[in-house]
Amino acid sequence: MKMIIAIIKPFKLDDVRQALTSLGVQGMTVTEVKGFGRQKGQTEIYRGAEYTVQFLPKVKVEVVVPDDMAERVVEAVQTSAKTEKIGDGKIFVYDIERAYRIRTGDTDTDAL
Amino acid sequence: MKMIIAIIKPFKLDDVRQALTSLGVQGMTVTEVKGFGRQKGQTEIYRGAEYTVQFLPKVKVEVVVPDDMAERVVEAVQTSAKTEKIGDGKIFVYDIERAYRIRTGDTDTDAL
Amino acid sequence: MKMIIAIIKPFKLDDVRQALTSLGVQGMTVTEVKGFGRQKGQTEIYRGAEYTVQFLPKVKVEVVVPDDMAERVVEAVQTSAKTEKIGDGKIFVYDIERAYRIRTGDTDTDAL
Amino acid sequence: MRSLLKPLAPGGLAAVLLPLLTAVAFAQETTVVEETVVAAAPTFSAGDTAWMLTSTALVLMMTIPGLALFYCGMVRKKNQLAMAMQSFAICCLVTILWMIAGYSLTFTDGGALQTYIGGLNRVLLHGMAIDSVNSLAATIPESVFMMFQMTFAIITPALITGAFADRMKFSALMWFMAFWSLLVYVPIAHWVWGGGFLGGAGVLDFAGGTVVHINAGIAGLVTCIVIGRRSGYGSENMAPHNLTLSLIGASLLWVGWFGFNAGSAVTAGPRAGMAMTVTQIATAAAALSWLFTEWVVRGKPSILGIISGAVAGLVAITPASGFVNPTGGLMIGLIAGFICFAASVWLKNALKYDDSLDVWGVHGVGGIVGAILTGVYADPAVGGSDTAGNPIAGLFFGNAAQVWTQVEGVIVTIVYCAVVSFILLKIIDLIIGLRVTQEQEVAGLDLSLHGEILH
Amino acid sequence: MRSLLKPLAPGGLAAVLLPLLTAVAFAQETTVVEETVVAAAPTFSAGDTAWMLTSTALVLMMTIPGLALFYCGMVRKKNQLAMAMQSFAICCLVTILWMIAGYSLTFTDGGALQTYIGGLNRVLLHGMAIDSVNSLAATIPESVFMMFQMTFAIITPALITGAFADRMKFSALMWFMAFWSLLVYVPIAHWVWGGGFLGGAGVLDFAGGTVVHINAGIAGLVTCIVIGRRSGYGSENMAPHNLTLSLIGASLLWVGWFGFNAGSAVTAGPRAGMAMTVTQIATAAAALSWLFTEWVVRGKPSILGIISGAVAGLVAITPASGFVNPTGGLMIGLIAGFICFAASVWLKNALKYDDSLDVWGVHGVGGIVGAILTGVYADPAVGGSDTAGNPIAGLFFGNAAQVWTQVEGVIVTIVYCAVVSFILLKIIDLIIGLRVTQEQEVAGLDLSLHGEILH
Amino acid sequence: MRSLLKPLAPGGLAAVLLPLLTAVAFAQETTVVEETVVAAAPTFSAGDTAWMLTSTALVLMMTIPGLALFYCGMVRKKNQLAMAMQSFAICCLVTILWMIAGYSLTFTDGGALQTYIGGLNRVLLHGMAIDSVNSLAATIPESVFMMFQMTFAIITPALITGAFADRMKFSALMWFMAFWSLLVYVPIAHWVWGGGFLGGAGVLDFAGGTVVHINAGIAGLVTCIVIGRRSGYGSENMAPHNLTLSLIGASLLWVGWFGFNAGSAVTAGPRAGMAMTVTQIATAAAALSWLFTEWVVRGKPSILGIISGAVAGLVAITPASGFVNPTGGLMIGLIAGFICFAASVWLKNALKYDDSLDVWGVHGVGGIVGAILTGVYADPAVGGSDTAGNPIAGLFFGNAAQVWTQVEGVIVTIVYCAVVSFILLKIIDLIIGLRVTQEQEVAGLDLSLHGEILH
Ligand SMILES: Nc1ncnc2c1ncn2[C@@H]1O[C@H](COP(=O)(O)OP(=O)(O)O)[C@@H](O)[C@H]1O
Ligand SMILES: Nc1ncnc2c1ncn2[C@@H]1O[C@H](COP(=O)(O)OP(=O)(O)O)[C@@H](O)[C@H]1O
Ligand SMILES: Nc1ncnc2c1ncn2[C@@H]1O[C@H](COP(=O)(O)OP(=O)(O)O)[C@@H](O)[C@H]1O
Repeated sequence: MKMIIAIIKPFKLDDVRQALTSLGVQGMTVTEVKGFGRQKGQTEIYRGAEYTVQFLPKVKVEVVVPDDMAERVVEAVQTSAKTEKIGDGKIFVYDIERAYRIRTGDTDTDAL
Repeated sequence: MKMIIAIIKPFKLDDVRQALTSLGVQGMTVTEVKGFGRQKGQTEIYRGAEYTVQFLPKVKVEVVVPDDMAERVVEAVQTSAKTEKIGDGKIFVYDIERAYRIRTGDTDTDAL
Repeated sequence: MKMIIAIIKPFKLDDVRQALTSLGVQGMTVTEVKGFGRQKGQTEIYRGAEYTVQFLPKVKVEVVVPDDMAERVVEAVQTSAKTEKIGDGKIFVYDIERAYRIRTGDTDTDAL
Repeated sequence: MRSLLKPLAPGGLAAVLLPLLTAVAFAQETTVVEETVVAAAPTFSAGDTAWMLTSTALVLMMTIPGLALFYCGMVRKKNQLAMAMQSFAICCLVTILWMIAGYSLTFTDGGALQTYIGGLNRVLLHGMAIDSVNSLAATIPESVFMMFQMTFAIITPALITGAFADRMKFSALMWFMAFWSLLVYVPIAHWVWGGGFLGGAGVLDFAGGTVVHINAGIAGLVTCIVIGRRSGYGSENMAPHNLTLSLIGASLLWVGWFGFNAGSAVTAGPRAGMAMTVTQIATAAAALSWLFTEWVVRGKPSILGIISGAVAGLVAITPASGFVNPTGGLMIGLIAGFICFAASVWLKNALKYDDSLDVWGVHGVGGIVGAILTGVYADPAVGGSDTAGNPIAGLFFGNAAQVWTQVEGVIVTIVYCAVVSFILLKIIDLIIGLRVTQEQEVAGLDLSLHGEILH
Repeated sequence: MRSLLKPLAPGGLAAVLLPLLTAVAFAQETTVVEETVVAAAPTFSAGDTAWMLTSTALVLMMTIPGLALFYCGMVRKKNQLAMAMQSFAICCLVTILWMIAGYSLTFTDGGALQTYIGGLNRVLLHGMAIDSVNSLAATIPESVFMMFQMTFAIITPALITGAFADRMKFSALMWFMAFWSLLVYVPIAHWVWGGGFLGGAGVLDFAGGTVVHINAGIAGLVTCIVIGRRSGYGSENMAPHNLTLSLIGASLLWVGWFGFNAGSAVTAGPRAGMAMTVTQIATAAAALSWLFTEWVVRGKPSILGIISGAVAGLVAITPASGFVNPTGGLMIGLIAGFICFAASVWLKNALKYDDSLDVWGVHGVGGIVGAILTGVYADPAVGGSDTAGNPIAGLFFGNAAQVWTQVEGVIVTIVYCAVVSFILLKIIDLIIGLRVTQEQEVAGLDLSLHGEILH
Repeated sequence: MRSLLKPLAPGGLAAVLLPLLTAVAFAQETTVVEETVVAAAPTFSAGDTAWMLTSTALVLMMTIPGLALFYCGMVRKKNQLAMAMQSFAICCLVTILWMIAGYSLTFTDGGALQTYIGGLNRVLLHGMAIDSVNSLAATIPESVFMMFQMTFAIITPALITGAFADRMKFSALMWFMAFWSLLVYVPIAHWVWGGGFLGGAGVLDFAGGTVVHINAGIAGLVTCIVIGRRSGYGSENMAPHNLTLSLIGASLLWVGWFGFNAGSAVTAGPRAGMAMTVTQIATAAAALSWLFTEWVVRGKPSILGIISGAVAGLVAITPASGFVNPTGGLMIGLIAGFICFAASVWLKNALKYDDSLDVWGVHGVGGIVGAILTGVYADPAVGGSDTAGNPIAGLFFGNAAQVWTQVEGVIVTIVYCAVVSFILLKIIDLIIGLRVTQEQEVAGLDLSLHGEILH
């Protein structure tokens, strides 16, 4: 199985979720994160001080899928998360050895 | 070493923590996440609108352990996080190449 | 490419970010997490009850870099996050198979 | 059976309330005009009226948003909206009940039954003309007196909600509060203030130590025992989720309490001034007393401690506020702060009931301490004489008997309130069930009962 | 062109306001002394003055922090500071405009134009000496009357901001509100209360159902249509981010409304008492009416529902509060709660305008319901007689004509307000643009307009 | 040595306070009766009393929850409870101290020492009978006057806490505030209002520009310099964590300030009305002045800016509020908004002291601006004449000398307050230490001092 991690713009979450479910993905896990990258944050002002918000709000989507779906999932995220503006985010893929479903004890692709 | 990621129901966190410490696990890292899966969210209502909370609050536990402990850790999480209701969550396991303890510079299993 | 995960003390985030950017790292993703480890939490008191905060606030930094940079990144985090007090945190390293930049479709080291 | 009746809950409440209201409303429509014949135009004091209008606003502010915030900051995040909702909903519900019958049964002449209950003269406020006067407040319009008293009838049931936080069904809550207001609050208020037997027996309760606080405290204790502990009690962390909200709430309670206590003078004169003074002193003394006790005993002075102490002081001075001098206020505060700390921290832990937000520990115990100490510190230089011309004095001013009168008042209230509350709870439990399901409780009442969460 | 003018926005506002102020300020400096010649020392009532000082504070509290909280809890997290900011900024802006010209144009004699607009006697409060009196409030100093009325002029534009939440430029908002206050609020207030043609025609509006609520409701509806829907409307989750804040806000609105309605008696007497009574009853009735309707229709009683209902009740009783008896208050509340529910939930969804926080659904519709029902329930036993000696009565008290008078008042207000608001918006849109960019909207107004966020 | 004494802190405070209280309390018990002999029954004005009771509630609300919220929203999340706690604890502490000695030393006749300090007549409020009167407020009960003044004594030290936010030990804070109240606030209040030499010299300070604001501002500046900067100052992001809380706080300060300024008329009459008017105008003007300055200079109008400006305006108008006309109020507001902006943004950055929440920049500087401009804009048509029959006039009304009198008052206050505050701080630092450890500071005061956090 593959873990696909996508760091995306928060307002794109719904689009990504829909793109994935229409591929047949049954579950995913989402975390609010802060991203630092080429996209520069906006400036906060504050009595006597002014500083740039270095970290911008992003959303991290983690989804584990069988090896043969990985490619399609990456493409679906690519398409649905793109705004073509700087800061759209990244996708990282790596290998997962084992997966378990806690409720039933199912393992590996059965667990997803 | 293995990274074990468990996505569990928030109110099970304390049970999981206890199960792991009683195995001798010394540390872990916990994140509040939102999960999407078979378990369906409840409905929020709101003047003129009604929508389902797609994402349910979950907790992600990350723990890195030596290879030989991995199996036992997975079992401990299985047992302690189970309610046998839908939405109990998943466990994912993968390989970690290197680990370091920042304070001392210890590496690999010494660092855990 | 390597994923480097660093669990650090929150007030060290800025130092770590600077250390990494001065190495030429272009981006990273940060999550607020709660850590459980050797460092013991402080005690919260509350009418008729007293309990120890088991989980301490930590920050997780995730950064993906080309293989040849991994070593230097680990060192930079080591140095910049260290206070030499218990609870300084951990660094975990593992392999990433593929990376994509959503905006452009660039892959692997070009995507970072 | 419960599940069959469950869907009836909202419909049931609505079905009972709305048509009833509509019917009687129209019935009254035609008669209200003829009622406005009043003997002679009374002369109101604009100054007194100004202060009582203000006091009414202040006491309403105690419940919404004061109490709503005080309580909602103390529960877990997932229940905060539901907690605040309860105070708000009770405010609405009791307003209507007070209009329909509460005021009349409490503050009008009950004729032969006057010892036990008031009359029906003012049902639906029928006959309360624009210039009517209630003899209990001769210098202000009756409408203002009725409104001022309404705010007391509102806050009392709202106080109870802290005891069973995080686990009662909203429908059960509404039914319980509706009946409790009419069957417990109304008679006890009549007994003490409306011409009933407790006031007649000389029980001193200036602003509601017995009627409001002991009453709410006992009802809370009974309810939390009947409904049982929160699931996870003792194992899960149930610390207050946002004490800033509670601190705002406690502050608004404090400020609003000036309306409660100084307003109970029903005039803008020296008695109101002295009541305000002793209220302030007792509150500060109790807050410091709790804070320092905790600091010494547990090592840290907590926010929850100082605000709890302040509320304990406010509660304890309430019955005494028109009768004691500043020194009396100081002593009552110091004692109440310490005793309520002990009740909320040690007693509760020892007996293992889950009075979630310490309604019994603070309002019940604080009310009892205050009621009894009123019998100790009442100073005739402040309180003057009763209608029979006897000075209103406590133990320290030569009248030891007053202590016993006070104790009697406390016992009557405790027994009556406990019994009726218990019966009411059992009946409601039987018919629609008191408690949410385990699943709803774990998910949090905000989402499961009201479909709303904090984003 | 817009982008060129954009940087001018703050400078423009400042450039217009500050020098103007400074200039006229100094001009007046030398003349203010000679003005203080007053016929004979008036005798003020300390009681009435006390109540009106208090009422002024209460009504100010309705806007800041009441309305600011009510609204800011209902928007998404990223816009909450900007939302609260708008009420605060409007409070400051209107204060200065009311001082410069608003008060004078509303409440002084306009001579030949009196039917349509007041005079310039009190521009910059010129001539308002310490013991001046306005004949509309004979027992209190003019300064107090001016201040009380100022708080109404403040809240009205602030109410509008809910309709176009999350998408208007702050500079556009300031320009719009400045002109709207002077060109819409001031004339309508003059027509109804200042001696203009609507009051003269017998339109009843005790505390501002027409002047404040219908006016704000219509302006809100027009604005939200002109400016368009929020981006993401219908697809993104736009549920209120923190209903605890909204509940505090609604509570402070409720408490403050005692100043609004009972204060509108301008005396601390029986009429204020009765106004407070009917306000309380109508509010509670409307809150329950909305709550139960929602509970039955949608299955859950929501926090947003009960507080919306309460505000709907407050709005609807406003025009009626000095004229109806408690039964009238009850009926108005029950009806308003239901109708405003329908307007905010069904009507809005059917017509697909994005009145974000239901300014039209609650204030517009509630104000219309209240205005018309005032013509139904007005009871001469409460409202007495008009200056011509005719009893102030509604349909149920034998005067069916009053209903039509009320409807006329409503129509005049709607038409005038809609037309002028529309023109104003179009002009501002042309010159500096009304709406933020799509990017700013997605990032949230807190950061993009004010450079501040919640940490 | 410090570490040995540290555990004594709570015990020490308690050990000093409680037995002292108890002892004197009982001592007084027996004597209070005989004191109640009052010459002739005074005639109180119910209207004035109503307004002063209300004003007292309003000014208390300024500190809790007003100031508590204003400050707690501006610090970082990990210190918010501790910040709010400080205002609450000071409220309790000063209440008791004011009762014990503060009131007596400020407002009773000091005999031979009257120029410098009041007498001991009212220690523990001994002899303040229910119908006593203080000659400074002839129409209301002394209890009300004492309470009203207490709320001023409470807010002044609470204001200081903003300057050293996030780093002082709670025990040190309590000791400092206890002594500061008695050794700095009490004498200065006596000098200006209680019959001391500043009031005698003709210094004008209607509601506390000097006594309250300059005093707190200077104490804040001294404290933040003595205690040093926050660790991480200049490198870590210390932006306000929740400006919604600060906006609520600022709003409640504004509303409550009507009690502060209009209440300082001590009657419900035209002077109160005019004071309310100029307060409103100056506040709005200063808020806009700060907002527009910031908008032009820094490109964005911020929430922190508008609320800071409003508070600056409230501060600056305070000394002037009973003496100037509306135009004067407008000018004072415009000037104060701009100067306080400069002080808080430019001056602070230039000199690099860490006055965390700008107590000096807003209250110190604003108070000085207000005090001096009172000498410029005082208008005899508003302020009338002094006891010697001379019109109370400023520079623009022909009395240039008043400016210098004002400056003298400012200088005396600054010097006395700075010196005594400095000595107090050094002594406390020596004995128990002022500052928390670096570790506590990084962990946040909420958890490390009070054992509580936001969940
Ligand atoms: N090397 C990296 N490792 C981990 N996360 C990264 C890395 N580079 C970027 N990110 C994440 O991706 C987000 C977007 O990156 P950014 O450089 O701003 O724009 P773009 O994706 O268009 O190149 C960042 O905010 C950060 O969260
Ligand atoms: N393929 C997946 N990848 C990552 N996380 C997943 C995946 N499937 C499920 N999850 C996580 O596990 C949680 C539980 O899954 P769900 O399908 O609701 O129930 P169950 O675990 O009982 O099958 C989800 O809320 C989500 O956080
Ligand atoms: N085995 C582990 N797996 C994942 N995270 C860990 C593990 N051990 C420690 N951590 C994380 O590292 C943090 C610091 O660890 P701790 O044992 O307190 O101190 P130190 O790093 O100095 O040994 C913990 O709070 C936790 O977040």
